[in-house]
Amino acid sequence: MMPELGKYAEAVLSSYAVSIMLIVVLVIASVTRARRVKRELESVEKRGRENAEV
Amino acid sequence: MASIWQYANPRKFIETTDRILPWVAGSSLMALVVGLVWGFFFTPDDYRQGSTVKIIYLHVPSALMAINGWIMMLVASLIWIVRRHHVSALAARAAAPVGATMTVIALVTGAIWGQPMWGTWWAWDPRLTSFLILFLFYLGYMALWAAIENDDTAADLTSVLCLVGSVFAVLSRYAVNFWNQGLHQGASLSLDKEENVADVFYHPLLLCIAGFVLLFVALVFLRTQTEIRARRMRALLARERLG
Amino acid sequence: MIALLTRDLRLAVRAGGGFGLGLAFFLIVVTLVPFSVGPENMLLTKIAPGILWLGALLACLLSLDRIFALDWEDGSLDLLATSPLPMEALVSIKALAHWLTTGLPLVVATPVFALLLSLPEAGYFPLVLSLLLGTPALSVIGTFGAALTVGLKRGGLLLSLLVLPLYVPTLIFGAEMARRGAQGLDMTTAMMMLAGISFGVIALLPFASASVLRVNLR
Amino acid sequence: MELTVQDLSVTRGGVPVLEGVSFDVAAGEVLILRGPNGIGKTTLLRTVAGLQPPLSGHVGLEREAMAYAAHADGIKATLSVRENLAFWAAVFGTGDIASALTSFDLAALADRAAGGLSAGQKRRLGLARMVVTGRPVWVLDEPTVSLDTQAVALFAQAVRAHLAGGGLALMATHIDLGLDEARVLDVGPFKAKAPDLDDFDGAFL
Repeated sequence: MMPELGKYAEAVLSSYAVSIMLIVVLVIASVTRARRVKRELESVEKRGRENAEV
Repeated sequence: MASIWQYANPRKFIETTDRILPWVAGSSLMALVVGLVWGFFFTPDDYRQGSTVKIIYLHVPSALMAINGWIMMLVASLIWIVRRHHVSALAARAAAPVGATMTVIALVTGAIWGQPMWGTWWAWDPRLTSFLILFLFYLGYMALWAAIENDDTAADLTSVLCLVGSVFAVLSRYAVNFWNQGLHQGASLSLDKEENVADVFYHPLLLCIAGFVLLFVALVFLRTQTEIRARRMRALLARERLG
Repeated sequence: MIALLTRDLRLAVRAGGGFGLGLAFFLIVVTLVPFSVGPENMLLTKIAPGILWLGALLACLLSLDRIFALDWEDGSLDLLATSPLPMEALVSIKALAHWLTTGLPLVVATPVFALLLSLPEAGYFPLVLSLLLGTPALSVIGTFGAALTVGLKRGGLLLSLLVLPLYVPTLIFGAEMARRGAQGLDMTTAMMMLAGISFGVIALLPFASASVLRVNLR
Repeated sequence: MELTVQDLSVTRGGVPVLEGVSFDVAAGEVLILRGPNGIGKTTLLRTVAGLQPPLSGHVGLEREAMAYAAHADGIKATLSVRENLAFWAAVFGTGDIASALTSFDLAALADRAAGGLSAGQKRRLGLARMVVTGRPVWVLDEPTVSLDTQAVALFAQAVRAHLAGGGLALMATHIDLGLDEARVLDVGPFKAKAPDLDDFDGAFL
C-alpha cells in the first residue's frame, strides 16, 4: 500500500509527521481550553446567581 | 433582511457558531483526509523533484493560510476600530495562534523540502525569510495581547499594531526581495496559471486548500467562543471583587 | 514644543549617560565582533557596513523604553496629555529628542568605529549618509513601540519583540546602501528606498503612536 | 464659564464604577467630591479632565479649559524649581511664573534642584503648576496630601484667588480646607449597579 517514495522518503514523511502533529496539538489545545473555560464560566455564573438570591 | 452585524452580538455569535461548527469541522476533516490521502498515495512523483512534490499538499495550503490568517486579523482589527464590536477584536485574538501555527508549518515543510532541492535546510530565500518575519509579527501580536490586562485597551493596542504591522510586513516583503533574488519558484499556484502545476497534483491540492481553510474557520469559531466566555468570566470576577 | 524638546535634552544631559550609554554600547559591540569572527581584515572589511548598522540599531533599541517611561512614572505624561500640545506633536518631539540624544551621536561616531573594522575608504561617506537617513526612522518606529508598551511592567523585552520586526525594512535598505557604497556599486535605489521609509514613517507613524498613547493613558 | 456634567458613567479597568453622575459648577464656585476609597473619584476626575472617555454621558467643557493635578506631580528631579515651572508655563503658553512662586511660598527655593525638595515642598510645586497653566477649570485629585497646615492655608488662598479671577475648581479631598463657600457632593449614591447577570452584553463590559 505504501507508495514508493525513493530517496526522499525521509523528507516527505517527516514533513507530514511534523505538520499533522502541529495541527493535532493546536486542535487539542483549542478544544481543551474551550471546554475548561466553558466549565469555569458556568461555575462563576452559578455562584453569581446564588449570591444574587441570598 | 437582518443585518450582518447581529452576529457581532456575543450571545448570537455563540449560538450561531455552535450550530454550524460541527459541519465546518466535519467537512474540514473530510477534505483534509481525502485530499492528503489522495495526494500522498495516488499521485505520481514529479519528474524533477521526485516524491518531495507530495510536500506541496501541506506547504502551499499552510502558507496560504498563514497570510490569509493575518489578513483576517487585519479586517477584524479594522472592524473593531471602526465599529467597536467586541466579538471582532476577540476573533482577531483567537486567530493569531492559528495563523502562527500555519506559519510554522509552512516554514518547517519549506525547510524540509529545501534540504533535498537546494541542498540546505535553510536558505535566506526571500519567501522563506518573509515568512520568518511574518512569524515574528505573529509572536509580537500575541505577546502584546498577553501582556495587557484590560481587554479593551489590549484590543485597541493590538489593532493598531496589526495595522502598522501589515504595512511593515508588505514593506519587508519588498525589501527582502530587493535584498536577495532567491531560489523559490515563481507563484506555483494561481487559478489562471494552471500550467504551473500539472492537473494530477492540482485537484488534490485544491481539496487540501479547502480543508485548511475550513480548519482555520472551525478553529477560529471555537477559539472566539472561548475568548468570549473567558472575557465574560473576567468581567464577572472583576464585578465580584468590586462587590 | 520647543520647551519640551529643550527640557528633554536638558534632562538627558543632566542625567548623564543619556548620550554616552548608547555610544558605549555601540563601541562594545564593535569591539566584540573581531573576537567572535576572527581578526582577519579581509573578513572585517566585508562585514563592516552590516555590523555597524546592526550595532547602531541595537544601541538605538537599548534606550527606547526610556522615551516615555520616566514621564509616565512621575505623572508628567498625564499632565502633558491635558496640555495644549497635540499628542501627535508630543510623540514627534519625543522621537526627535531620542534621535538627537541617541541617533545623531551614533552617526557622528560611526567613522571612528568604522576604522576599527577596517572599512574601505570609499565606504565612509555612504555609511554615514545611510545612517543619517536611516536612524530617524529607527527613532520614530521605536517611539511607536515605546508608546505601545508604556506603563507595562517588564515592557522592555516585549518592546524589543514588537519593534525589531518593524526595523527589518530600514535595516535591509540601510545596510544594503552602506554595503554597496563600500564595494563601489550603485546605491541609488537603496538610498531612495531608505529615504522613502524615513520620510514615510516620520509623516505617518506619529498618528499611530499618538493614538496608542491616548489609549494607554486612559 | 460653567462646568456642566450630565449623566456621566465612568469605567475603571473596563468595569463601570460610577453611573448617572450630574453636577454643575459655575464660575467662582468650588465643588468637593467625597466618598470612600475606591469608589471612583479619581476615575471621575480623569474622565472630566478628558484623559479617558466616559462610558456614557456628557462633560460640558472642552478639555482645553481644564488643568489637572493628581497624586504624581510630574516633577523632574534634575531640574530646578524655576525650570520645572517655566517648562509648564511654556507648554501652556503663559510664561509668568513669579506669582505662582510667591503664592506657594517657593521663591526662596526657586534655584534648588527639585529632587532635593521635601514631599510637602514638591506638592507645593505641583500645585503651583496649576497657577501657571492659566486654565479656568482646576481638576484636583487629593491636592493636600503631605501638606502641613500652613501649606494647606496657602493652597486655600490660591484657590480663592483663582475663584476670584473667574475660575472654578473641582476636587476630591477628605480634609477640611477652610473653604466655607465650597459645595460638597457625595459620590456614594452614584455607585454603579451590576447589570442583570443574564444580560450577556451588559455583563460583557
